[in-house]
Amino acid sequence: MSQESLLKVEDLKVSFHTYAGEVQAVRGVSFEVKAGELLAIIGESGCGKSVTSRAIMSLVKAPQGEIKKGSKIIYHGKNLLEMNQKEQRAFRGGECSMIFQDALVSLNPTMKIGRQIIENIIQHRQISRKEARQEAILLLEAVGIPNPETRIDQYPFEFSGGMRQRAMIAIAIACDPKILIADEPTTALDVTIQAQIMELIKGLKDKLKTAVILITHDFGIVAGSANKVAVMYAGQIVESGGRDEIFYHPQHPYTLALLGSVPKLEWKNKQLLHAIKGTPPDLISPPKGCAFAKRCNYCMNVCLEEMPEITYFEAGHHASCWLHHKEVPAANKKMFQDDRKMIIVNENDFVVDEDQSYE
Amino acid sequence: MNSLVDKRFELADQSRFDADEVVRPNISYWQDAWRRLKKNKLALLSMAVLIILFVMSMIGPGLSGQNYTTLTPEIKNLPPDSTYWLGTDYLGRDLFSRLWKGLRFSIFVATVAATLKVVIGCIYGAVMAYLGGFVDDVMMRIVEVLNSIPYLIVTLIILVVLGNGYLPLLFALCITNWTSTARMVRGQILKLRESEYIMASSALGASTTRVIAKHLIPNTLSLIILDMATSIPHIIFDETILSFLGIGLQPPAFSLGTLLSAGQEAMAFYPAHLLFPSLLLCLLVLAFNILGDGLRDALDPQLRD
Amino acid sequence: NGSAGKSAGGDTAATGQTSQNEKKGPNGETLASEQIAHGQQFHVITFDTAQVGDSESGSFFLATCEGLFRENHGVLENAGCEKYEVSEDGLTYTFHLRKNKWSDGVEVVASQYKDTIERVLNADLACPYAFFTFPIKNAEKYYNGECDFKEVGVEAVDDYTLKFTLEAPEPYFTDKLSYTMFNPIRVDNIEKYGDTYGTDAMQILSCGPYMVQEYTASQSTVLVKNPEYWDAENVYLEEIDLQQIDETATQFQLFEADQLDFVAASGDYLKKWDQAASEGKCQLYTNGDVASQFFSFNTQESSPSGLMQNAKVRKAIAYTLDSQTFIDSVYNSRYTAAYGLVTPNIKVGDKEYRTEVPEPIKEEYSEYANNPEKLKALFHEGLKELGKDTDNLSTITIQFLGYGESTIEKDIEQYVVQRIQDNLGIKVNLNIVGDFGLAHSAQVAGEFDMCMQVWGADYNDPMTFIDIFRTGGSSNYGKYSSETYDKLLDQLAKEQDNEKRLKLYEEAETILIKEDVAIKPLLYRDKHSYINNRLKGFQYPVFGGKYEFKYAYIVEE
Amino acid sequence: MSSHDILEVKHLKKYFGVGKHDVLKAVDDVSFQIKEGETLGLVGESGCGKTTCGRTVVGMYRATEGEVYYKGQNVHKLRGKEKKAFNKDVQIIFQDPYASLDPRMTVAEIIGEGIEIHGLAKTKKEKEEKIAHLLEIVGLNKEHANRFIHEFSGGQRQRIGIARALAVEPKFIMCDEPISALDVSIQAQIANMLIQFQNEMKLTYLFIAHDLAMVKHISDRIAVMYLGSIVELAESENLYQNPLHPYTEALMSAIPIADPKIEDSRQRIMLEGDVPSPINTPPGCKFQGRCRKVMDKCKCEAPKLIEVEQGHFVACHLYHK
Amino acid sequence: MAKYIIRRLLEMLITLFLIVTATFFLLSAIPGNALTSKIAKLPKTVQTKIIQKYGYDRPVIERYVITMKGLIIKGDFGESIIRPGETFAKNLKAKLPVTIRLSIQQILLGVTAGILLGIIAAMKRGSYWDKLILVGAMFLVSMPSLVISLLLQKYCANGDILKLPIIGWPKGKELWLGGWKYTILPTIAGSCSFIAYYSRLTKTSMLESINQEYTLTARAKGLSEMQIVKNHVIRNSFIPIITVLPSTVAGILTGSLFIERVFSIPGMGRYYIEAVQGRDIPIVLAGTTFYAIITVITMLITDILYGIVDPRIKIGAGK
Ligand SMILES: Nc1ncnc2c1ncn2[C@@H]1O[C@H](COP(=O)(O)OP(=O)(O)OP(=O)(O)O)[C@@H](O)[C@H]1O
Ligand SMILES: Nc1ncnc2c1ncn2[C@@H]1O[C@H](COP(=O)(O)OP(=O)(O)OP(=O)(O)O)[C@@H](O)[C@H]1O
Ligand SMILES: [Mg+2]
Ligand SMILES: [Mg+2]
Repeated sequence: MSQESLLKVEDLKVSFHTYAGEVQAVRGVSFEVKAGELLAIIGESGCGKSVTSRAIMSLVKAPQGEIKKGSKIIYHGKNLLEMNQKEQRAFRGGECSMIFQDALVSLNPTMKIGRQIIENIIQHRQISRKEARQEAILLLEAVGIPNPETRIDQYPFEFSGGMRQRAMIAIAIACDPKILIADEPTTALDVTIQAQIMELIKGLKDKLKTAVILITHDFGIVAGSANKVAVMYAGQIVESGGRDEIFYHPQHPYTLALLGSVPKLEWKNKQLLHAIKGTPPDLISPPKGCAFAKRCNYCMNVCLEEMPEITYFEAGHHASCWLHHKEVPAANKKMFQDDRKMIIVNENDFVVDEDQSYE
Repeated sequence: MNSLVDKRFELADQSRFDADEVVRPNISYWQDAWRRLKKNKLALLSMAVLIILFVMSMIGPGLSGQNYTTLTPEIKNLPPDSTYWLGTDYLGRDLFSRLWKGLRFSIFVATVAATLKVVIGCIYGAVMAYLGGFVDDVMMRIVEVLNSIPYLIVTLIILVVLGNGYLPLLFALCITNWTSTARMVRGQILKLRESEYIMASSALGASTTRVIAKHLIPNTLSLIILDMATSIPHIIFDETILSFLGIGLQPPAFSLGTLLSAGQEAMAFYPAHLLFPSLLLCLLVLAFNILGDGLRDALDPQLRD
Repeated sequence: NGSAGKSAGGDTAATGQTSQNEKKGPNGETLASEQIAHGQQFHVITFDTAQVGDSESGSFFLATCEGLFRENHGVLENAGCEKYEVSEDGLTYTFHLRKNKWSDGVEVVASQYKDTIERVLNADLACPYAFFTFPIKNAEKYYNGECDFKEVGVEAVDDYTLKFTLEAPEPYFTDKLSYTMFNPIRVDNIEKYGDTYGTDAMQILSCGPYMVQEYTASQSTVLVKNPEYWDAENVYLEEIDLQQIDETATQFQLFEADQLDFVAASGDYLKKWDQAASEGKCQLYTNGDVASQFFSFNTQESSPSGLMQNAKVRKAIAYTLDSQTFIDSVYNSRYTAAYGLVTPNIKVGDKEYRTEVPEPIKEEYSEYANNPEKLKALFHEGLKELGKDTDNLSTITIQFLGYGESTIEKDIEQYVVQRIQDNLGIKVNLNIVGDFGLAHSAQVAGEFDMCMQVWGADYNDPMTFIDIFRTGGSSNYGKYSSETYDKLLDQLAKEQDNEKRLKLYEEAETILIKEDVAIKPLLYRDKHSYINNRLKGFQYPVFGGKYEFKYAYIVEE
Repeated sequence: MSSHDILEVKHLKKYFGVGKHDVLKAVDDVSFQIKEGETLGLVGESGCGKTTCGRTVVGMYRATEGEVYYKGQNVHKLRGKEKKAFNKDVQIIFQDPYASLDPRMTVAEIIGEGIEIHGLAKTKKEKEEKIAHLLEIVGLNKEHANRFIHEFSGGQRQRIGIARALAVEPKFIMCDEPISALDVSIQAQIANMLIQFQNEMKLTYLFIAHDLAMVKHISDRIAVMYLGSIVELAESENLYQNPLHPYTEALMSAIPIADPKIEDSRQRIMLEGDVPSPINTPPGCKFQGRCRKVMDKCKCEAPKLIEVEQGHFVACHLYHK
Repeated sequence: MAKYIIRRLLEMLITLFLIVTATFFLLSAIPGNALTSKIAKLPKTVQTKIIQKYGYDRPVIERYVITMKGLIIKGDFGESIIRPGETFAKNLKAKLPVTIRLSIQQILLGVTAGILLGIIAAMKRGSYWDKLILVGAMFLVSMPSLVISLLLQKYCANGDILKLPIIGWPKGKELWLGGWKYTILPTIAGSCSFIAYYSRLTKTSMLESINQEYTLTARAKGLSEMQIVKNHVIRNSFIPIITVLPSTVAGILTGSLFIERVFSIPGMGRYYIEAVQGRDIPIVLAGTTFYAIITVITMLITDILYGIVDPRIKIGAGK
């Protein structure tokens, strides 16, 4: 899979200027996606997932929001942030499209569904309104909406939650985008509907070779669909790697803790979960060391003082944690590994070499 | 160096951490609103203007040392000079003092009428929302009826029945205005009643009075203040219109509206008699309007950030 | 009908004048080619003559109708009648009518005058000025349904002879007859419009100098010359354009721009345009009006202060304010200061009452003017008589019921208060009611110590004023009652000799104002208007209507 | 019906009038019992009536029909003192930590409200101590007492909500999706807290959620709701191992599991379509439109909830003998 | 829909009945009316006859019954006391067109200009345009319409700048479509406050729409700012604007009072106020009812408009 990456985000930094100070929502995020690949970005609320995705779509609103200098979003070798308005518009909706979290508020309530789809088609493709309408009907059918011919002339409020989300997807895929960003596409939906939507997105990725960036905070969804996973915390990617590496061999205490927070079916009823104490830091004054330090069970003095370096493991797996530093006492590492064994019961299903960093 | 390294990688003392730290400043809703208002330069300016106007309305009448109630026709319609800073009016009264005195009445009438309106509207709206059902329907219908009768006639009738004077005027001004407050309060209370924190409170066994005093009122207060701020300029205008029609205050009491109407008659010869009251009225209403806008922005919970 | 030019412009050829430049005015002036006057819309209340009681509606009928008489420069001229005779006993009036036509060509005949009387006396119509006909024999009886119309003293002897028989002699009967409501009517026309008759100027058939060409309520009226009018050759104006203009400022703006030919003085415009008139930029018209403004005192013991039943108290209060100073101060000397009740212009026979009889208290005023000591002394005297004397006059409060609609009117009453307070040191509580109905009911209820009252003459005889204060009179708000006064009134009703009547009126006025001080005269209203230099012959009659267009013409400037 | 039942719900119905003629049957003939010290989980898709059911059970809504007995007393008929005692015993934790706390109050005021109402502290100092203690047990500290809630994160707010409920020392808590709005890491915090308090204070929970994994972890028994009715009720382990109702089956198979191995090998039962509107539902089984195993009978007759095994109830014609 | 309108109309009838009754008794409660001034000077015999003619010798209840009967049978409240023979209906015919034209022109100018300015301000938010519009609107809204009218008359009529008639109104054939020059100043004077009000309202509600998520979606489609405003923002921001329209319409009818007075326009406002001030009871009753009808109908129209602009609101379907 040494294919060239389609979109590359380098050192993305986004800040919001509010009364209380500058909120550093994204603090140097880098990742890349390849065609036909699904990258899941996972993290807690407020960690900067949405801001990252909006930055890619250049939807960060000035004057409050600011993408810092030095940030790069490279698509086909060109930095999106340096493109002019027109090129950016052609990219948005044409090359890259987005599914928003809450379809209820993301669809224009006073515009018919059909028009909202057609609008996108006409914007980016040289076809007539009539053809676009045909296209829209096909799209609605493709996303599994029954009776698309009548549904196309209905308003969003006449759709159920799941159908609205599907209509959102129809809008997003209307111009066969190369990249699809799905920002928590199923959060507002029921599990049964969620399953349907996820099937749909996976299907797209496989059939059209679209690169998908899936933003979520549900490990279950990631487990079922992602190729690669990036774990975000307090505006930074703390760990990133292939799906299985992340699930069976997490190298960052935060990832491990997240996995431990989800009750496992095989666990005993009412057994205490491996909860993480406290709350994520306020990004107005992010800690100078590791952002997770204060909630971390393996926190060392250095964690509070200095930002950890990135440690690279096998096959693109990397994590930013001081635990992987050469000089860290073995006892500390052992503590982490023991906990991991306890939480990830079937760790051994997935065999990799012992924690060796490949620097 | 080794020992140094060791220290760095020693486990930190977890008991020192407060993982639930709250770094944002601790400010109440009102402090926050005030902060936001402070950012709005125009609103601050208009607040300053209002304070100046208010102070002037208090000290202004005495400032030039001239009598503003005694008619001295011998000196009527004088141009501005060092004794009569803005000249005298058509009956020889000091215009400068009258202007501020008139302003005082206007401000007084408007604030008191706005307060009355808000109080009546709140009580009525709250009763509507609280009793609900049939009572609500009937009371709503009354509001509707009142809304459909042109306010001028209601005012006229009240002034005619009760005579011209402060109290009838205040009464008339608020009776035609309170319905909007009542609707607003009703809507807000109905909304609040459905809100989970009110439910939580009643689940704790809170009495109705407690719910009203601790939850409903504090959460409606900002809207009420806003309502009051925005209705003051309206009431000032209404009062002007009434004075203009000759059914406002009766002498010797007077307001900006009275001055305006007298000034309009003298406009062709003594434009100043119209100009100054108009300017002052504009300034007053403008300041109230801008402040009202500023308050709207400051109090809007949606904009909170 | 319809021979007059339609558009305003040079359609004057329609009048048949061959050479316009040759046409001369009554005094030999060169007439302008365009004979159009521009005025203010009359606030006509009704177009039914039977209902008319106000001068605005009266103006309309002066222009469009011809009654028996028409006022020209203050003198009644025969108009609808060519001549008339009065019997020795003053009970029978015989009128010989002139040949005249309605605008639809129908002759004006005596029975149409009789129809008028019948209609006015129809109680169902409730005509306000029906009582003007009550001197006619049996008229009041018929009005109250107590007799047949046949018994009423009006008779159309033939088409051109009309006879009235009176109940008792009334010296000013012909004056009353000049009123709009006595104008002839066309019953056929009235029946044609039924219920809606009187609501639209277009319904009116004209027998006067002008007729209606266009009418829009509260906006504009266009009157054009009536070719059927008997005196049409002496009518010069081809058209009268009337437009409603509410604001004084606008009126003067238009007047200045020559878009309005006449305008009534007001406020500060007075000085400016008096000046202009003196420079010959416009014509100034001044004349007395027949309205009198005064304060009435509540002579009842039950007055709020309980002091007003004493004449000295009343006098002390009344004399604090000099009428002349008052109008000079607050009205820019606009009106005439009053020291009596009856206005100038009111006549007894052919003599003007006010020139014959001096105002009762004019001289006495100077004794008290600016003499607070004397006034206070008088006041104390009065209090003593009441047994209510006190050293501290400031404990006394009297109730002053004012009436005023505009800010200025209200402010002016303040001045009165100020004078009384400054001179007597008592307190005056001013209660200004801006609503006529309320003011009236307060007046009737006697909720005042003194109140502002205005009275406009109904007919040209002092009786119209003197009669108000008869015991039990409906507008005698102060409930003034004096046997001597009432006796004088009874005497007057019988008296026919004008000299004697003058004396009796003088006596009554003196008792009322000087001795009993039941009222305090303030001012006589007057007419003070500016007329464009090009409009000549335009008149402001004393009675019946505000404007008289018949004799008007436009001269070349 | 056993003497241990702290709460008994009998044929509870709650209808809302919508529009002029329509009724929305939010809760339609629901019966169950909760034993003292037990946790009953209530799961189901959004809009199926979980909240309404919970609120009617604790007396916040009046029931359209049916009764609820708390310790033998009919909840909807309580007045005065009894009502007050009931309010002290029965508390609620809400789903939305943002909407359920009064934004104009400080944390101390919010938590102290119940203490004041029920006079649980004699002096001001005692009250303050109580509040400090409550804050401590929910993992916050004293300094937070004078802050306004908008400065707190969702998890912190939810903990304040829990502290408010605990302040009156209740016996029974209706938890209406207390963790759904929270982040994964925080969910575990709250869940732990609830489990811990139950053990310490012998609390009984009605635990409403739609996250089956969490419900299963916390509950002793689980009731599955669909469109206002309970379709299946069983011991949580039992329900997981052996779901009987086709809807439960589909639900189970749809839950994403945070384990790639399992996810990769899983066979999902895809349900067609969305949850139908609860207004004017057709006769028969409410699940008929989406059911894989639909039979003719389902279209005319609504299945009753019957016990097919010991403690395992299901409402489906498939299991009717 | 038809059923809904019928139901609303029936409800309106009840409201109107209440209004008429309330007004009737209020007016009756006040001592004196137009009759008082009319008969004040007349002798007693004539006074009685006139009082009888207008029925004021009867008890209030009886008068009320008679009034209501007359209303139902003749659809009128009887003839004016001040102007004998005249009825409200007749005046309505003459004066309504004037008022309607004035109102329509004021609303058209005021609301459209206001909305346009509001859109500009919202689109160029933060720019000088925005500030200019904001300040201008604030000034206009703070200036009494009387002062505006007088200024206009002074500087725009017969003046050096413009030669427009100071007063007057088109009549006759020009009633509806001619005589534009007469209508310019009154229209401007009357619409100033609307321009101000609507520009502010539009801006606020536009900004609200712009901040909604669906605008983000539109932006994500690559639409330009213009397209976004045109296709997505405007319609949604019209919803709050529609809410205030009925009060605008109702306000403009009574609010034209000054304009009508200053410009000598023979409209309803002046007529009604005169009747109220003179307490010409039949006319006041009729006028009040008339205004109430207009208010109620505009409310109905608003509700229908709501349904058109906002598809989520199904009129006639419950709450
Ligand atoms: N317009 C804005 N103004 C100020 N701060 C903002 C703005 N938008 C986002 N933020 C801040 O940026 C941070 C990251 O927000 P973001 O929306 O990316 O979170 P997220 O990871 O998507 O969370 P969620 O899971 O809740 O969607 C948050 O702390 C948020 O408060
Ligand atoms: N006050 C109300 N008036 C009318 N309908 C209501 C009311 N409250 C709830 N409903 C309706 O009743 C049904 C059940 O609502 P409820 O809130 O109980 O569902 P829920 O299962 O709690 O859903 P969620 O998972 O979204 O919280 C829904 O269709 C809802 O629209
Ligand atoms: Mg997000
Ligand atoms: Mg719920």
